[in-house]
Amino acid sequence: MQLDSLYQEVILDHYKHPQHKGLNPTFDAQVSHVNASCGDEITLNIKLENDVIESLTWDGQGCSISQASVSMMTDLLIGKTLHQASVIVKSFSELMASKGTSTGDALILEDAIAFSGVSKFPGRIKCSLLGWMAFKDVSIQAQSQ
Amino acid sequence: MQLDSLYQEVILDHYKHPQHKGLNPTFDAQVSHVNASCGDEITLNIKLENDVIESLTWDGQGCSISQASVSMMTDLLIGKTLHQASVIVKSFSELMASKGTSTGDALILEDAIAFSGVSKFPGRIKCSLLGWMAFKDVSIQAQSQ
Amino acid sequence: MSFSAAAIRKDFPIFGRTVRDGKRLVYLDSGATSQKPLSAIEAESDFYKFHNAAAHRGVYQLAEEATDAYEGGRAIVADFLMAPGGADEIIFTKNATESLNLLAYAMGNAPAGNRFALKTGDRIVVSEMEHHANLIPWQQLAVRTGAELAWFGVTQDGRLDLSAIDQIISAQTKVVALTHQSNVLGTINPLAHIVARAHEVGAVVILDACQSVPHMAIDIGALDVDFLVFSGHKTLGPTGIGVLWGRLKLLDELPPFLFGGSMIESVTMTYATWAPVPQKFEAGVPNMAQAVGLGAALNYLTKLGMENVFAHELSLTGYLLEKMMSIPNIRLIGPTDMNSRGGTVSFTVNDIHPHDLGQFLDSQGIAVRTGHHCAWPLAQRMNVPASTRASLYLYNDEYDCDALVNGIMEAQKYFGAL
Amino acid sequence: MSFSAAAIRKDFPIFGRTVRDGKRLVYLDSGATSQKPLSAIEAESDFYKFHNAAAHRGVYQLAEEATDAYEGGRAIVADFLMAPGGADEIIFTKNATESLNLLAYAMGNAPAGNRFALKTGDRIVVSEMEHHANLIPWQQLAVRTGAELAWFGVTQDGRLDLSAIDQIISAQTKVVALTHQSNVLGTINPLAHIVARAHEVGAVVILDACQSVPHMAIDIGALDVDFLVFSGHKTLGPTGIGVLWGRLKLLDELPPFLFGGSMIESVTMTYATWAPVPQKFEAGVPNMAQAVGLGAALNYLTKLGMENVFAHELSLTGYLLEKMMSIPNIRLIGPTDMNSRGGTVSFTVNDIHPHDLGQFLDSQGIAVRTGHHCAWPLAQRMNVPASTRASLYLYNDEYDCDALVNGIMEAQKYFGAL
Ligand SMILES: Cc1ncc(COP(=O)(O)O)c(C=O)c1O
Ligand SMILES: Cc1ncc(COP(=O)(O)O)c(C=O)c1O
Repeated sequence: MQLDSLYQEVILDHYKHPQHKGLNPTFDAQVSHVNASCGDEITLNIKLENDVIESLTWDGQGCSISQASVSMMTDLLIGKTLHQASVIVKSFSELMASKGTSTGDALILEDAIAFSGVSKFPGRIKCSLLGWMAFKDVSIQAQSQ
Repeated sequence: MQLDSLYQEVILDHYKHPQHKGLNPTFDAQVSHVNASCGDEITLNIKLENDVIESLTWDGQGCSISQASVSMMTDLLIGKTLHQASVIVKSFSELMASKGTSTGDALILEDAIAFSGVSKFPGRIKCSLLGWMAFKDVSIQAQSQ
Repeated sequence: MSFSAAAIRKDFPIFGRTVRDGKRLVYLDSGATSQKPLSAIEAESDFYKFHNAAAHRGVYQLAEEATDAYEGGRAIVADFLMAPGGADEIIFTKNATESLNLLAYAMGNAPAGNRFALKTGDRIVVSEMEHHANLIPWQQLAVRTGAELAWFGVTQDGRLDLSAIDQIISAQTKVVALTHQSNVLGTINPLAHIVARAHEVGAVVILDACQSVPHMAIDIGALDVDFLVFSGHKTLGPTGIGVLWGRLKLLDELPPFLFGGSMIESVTMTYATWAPVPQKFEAGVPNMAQAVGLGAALNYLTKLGMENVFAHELSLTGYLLEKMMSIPNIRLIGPTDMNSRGGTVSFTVNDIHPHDLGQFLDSQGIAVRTGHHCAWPLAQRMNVPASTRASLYLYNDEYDCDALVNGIMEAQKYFGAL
Repeated sequence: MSFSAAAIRKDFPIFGRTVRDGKRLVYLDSGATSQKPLSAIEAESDFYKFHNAAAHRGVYQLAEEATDAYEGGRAIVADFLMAPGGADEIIFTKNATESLNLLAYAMGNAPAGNRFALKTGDRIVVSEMEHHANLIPWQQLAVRTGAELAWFGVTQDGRLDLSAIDQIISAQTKVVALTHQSNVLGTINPLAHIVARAHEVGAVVILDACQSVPHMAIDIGALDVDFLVFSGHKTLGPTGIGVLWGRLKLLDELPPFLFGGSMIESVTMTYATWAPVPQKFEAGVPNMAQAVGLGAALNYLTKLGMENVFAHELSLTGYLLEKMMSIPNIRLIGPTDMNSRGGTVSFTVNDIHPHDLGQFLDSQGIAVRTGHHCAWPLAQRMNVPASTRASLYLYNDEYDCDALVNGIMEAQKYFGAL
């Protein structure tokens, strides 16, 4: 069943057990992004230690894809430098634009290569990018402080 | 040739030799009507003697149909009572709405039955009615003075 | 006449195809846009193939034919709505959204003294169940003119709260803009009382009939509203066409909205005057082929009989509601009985996010809508940021309803642990 | 590649019919609306038959297909215009008239501080050869904002009078709205000089490209204008669709026009925020099938090559002009040479009223336009209350030109004594 390529085990896992959910009260920058077409929303905040992402926490509501994606993203990015993070974000964005033709770089994306199936569903790409767009935004804001 | 049913001899005659063209400087009411889709325009004024149309003169520019129609109309209506005029106007309007199915009431419309051919050309009905609409308007204005 | 959805489906080419690897198309999103019968599709393409020219603008045969075809569409719409003033009361727009914006902008253009001119202290009344298209234009008009926006609330069971009607439709109210049938709840609003109160204070009533014109017989004279809008694409017709109906006298007084060719009487470099209604509101070369297609679509409905269409949908909705309510952990958003409601059914299932439910249903060939359905304030009011919506139309049948119910129960298994 | 109008005509179903008792259709009114190739007609009807659903709004297969089809149309338009910022710079409207009104109303919505906000002392510049669609919206915006309307005059031979360009495009000028090619005179306006001066004073340039996009290759980046509009129906495409192109940065700053579904980011009962461009400007269910049809029409043109289309029209126009000037008592309205002009030829013949001439030509199967061609101030300027217009396109050939010339001479005989 094609649906299983969308709802991979690891995605549903993150949905049921979201990581780093609950906003850290201390942060350098905080943003809220919504997906206007379905009402999903995510608030994300970041704390930097020099160039390193010390804390990345979030709250929100939405579908399994948007919630699992932001959960996995926080797992991936915490502890990375902003430069390392930007490489990961770029790799994930490319995976989502691949329309199912790419399986993703497991060295960079780790578990998040599970989203390669999502890239075949044009209606869900926005969902999986919601958290990542918020990260781009919040990291710029944190740096410009 | 079907065109000849539109451009009847008597219509082209009136176009070349318009009757009552040139505005009478004394009048009870005066109106200007335009046909926005082709730019034709007619100014019409009226002078009543009690209930009788004593003078009905006009000026304007436009196609053969609009000009011949107003010319014939003035010929027909001058000297008539307003009630008689309204019967003639009604008869002419009905003829124009007939889509070529009526030949017109020669007793009422006299030469203007030549316009029965025009009623087959939907694009020209507005032209032939321009003067008559102006008459409806100017006669109401003259009465309300 | 016996009404057969199966026979009707044969008239719609799209039901000849399958989705998701050979599955029957279970189309339950007619509230967003309807499918089209071949007769409407071909009316539009035949216009291009045989009669295409600029209506109202040429002296040649094709232009006459195009004008007849376009004005013929207008006459069909007038008959369909039983417009008391005939075809001159019908204005073609691009969709219902434009129709509503037309009204709001035209009122904003009204000079002081015009009956539509709004000022500080005046009031515009809407409701909490409006589609964004019948809310934001009025928010904006209120900001521009200084008028105040007020609204009817919605009760927990999805009905208009009319308990304070005489306060909400105050003496200062100039406009009451209301949906006929909610595109989320399925609720059909009780108009008589509201219209009577609006007219008592001298307000005009604007009816958003997007979700009623496609589904029930409309007699505008009987409704006694002042303006009405709907969309062609939800009424078996083409995309790119909407309708604004208004009382002739009011359309005469209303200033124009879009400016350009065909809507003028005379023009100089600094000044212009306007053509009579309906031309005054139709600037530029019109959506001729779409008006022709819409005419054919309405003729298709008329031939079936709108009473029959409505009866079919009501009976199907009753069937669906009963089956749905037997599913555990389902919450219906909107009336659960058949009293004053149409065939739009919104719901949530367990904690399954509507987007995920919709995706699962799609894998079964079932097309539903998920999200806030362009009625975000209503979603907030009902405390459901997103829901799933199934909306029925003449081509749906019990098989479709059963497929939905089964699909929901399968989804519960698939996302079982959630 | 050899360019054959005869072969092209075979792609257009309408040329399979005859008019006025079996006469060949000599269609010389493409300036009003063009005919449509079968590929564009079928792209539109195939959308309804196989892929119809509400774009951007559903999670199911049909909705994905509809979204792809609609956005595919947008990408084709962006390529056709060589839009520097890509598909996000393309906004679909219902016709060019709406595109121009969108700009004027959106500027009218701009709050103080926004670069598009106009106030007393600001200036909007147009020309005396504008179509009503590119004149009246600016007249109205000027009245609403207190800005002043100024314009370029037209010379006796039908060219823009640019002698006072530095005074007319004054330091106060915020908007210059100009036609690329006159729909009456055929004149192609010299943009480089005007655009440079406009940008020098910080004004935006809006190009009405209704009569150029269908006929010549456009490279928006090279034109260096800020906004551009055209109509689908004049470009071999469906009715009910127009285009607005704008620089992405400017579209970002421009406030929205129509309010409703799909153009929002978030909504409460009293307040709304907007989606990013292009959605911000596309409220309601869009004209999806028409965008698909327009895409197919532009693909048809691209396959032929716009350079070839333009070359064909220029050579045909030269042919026609030469023949026309040999007719006694004909007066051409507009340039009589081929320097910077396209295939639109307006004229008067003796004292024969254009309406009568057009009627006569119709009886010969020849379709021309008569009247003021929605450019009344230009008619006044040229001192011809009405004229007859023949406009050429890719499917016309020398036979059509000969038919027109013969028809005019026959008409002179028919109305001989006039
Ligand atoms: C130069 C020009 N501008 C604007 C328009 C308006 O286009 P539309 O009627 O398709 O909106 C036209 C055509 O009518 C035109 O020729
Ligand atoms: C109740 C209601 N009003 C307005 C609209 C807007 O219609 P459209 O998008 O066709 O303009 C819709 C449909 O989307 C609707 O359901």
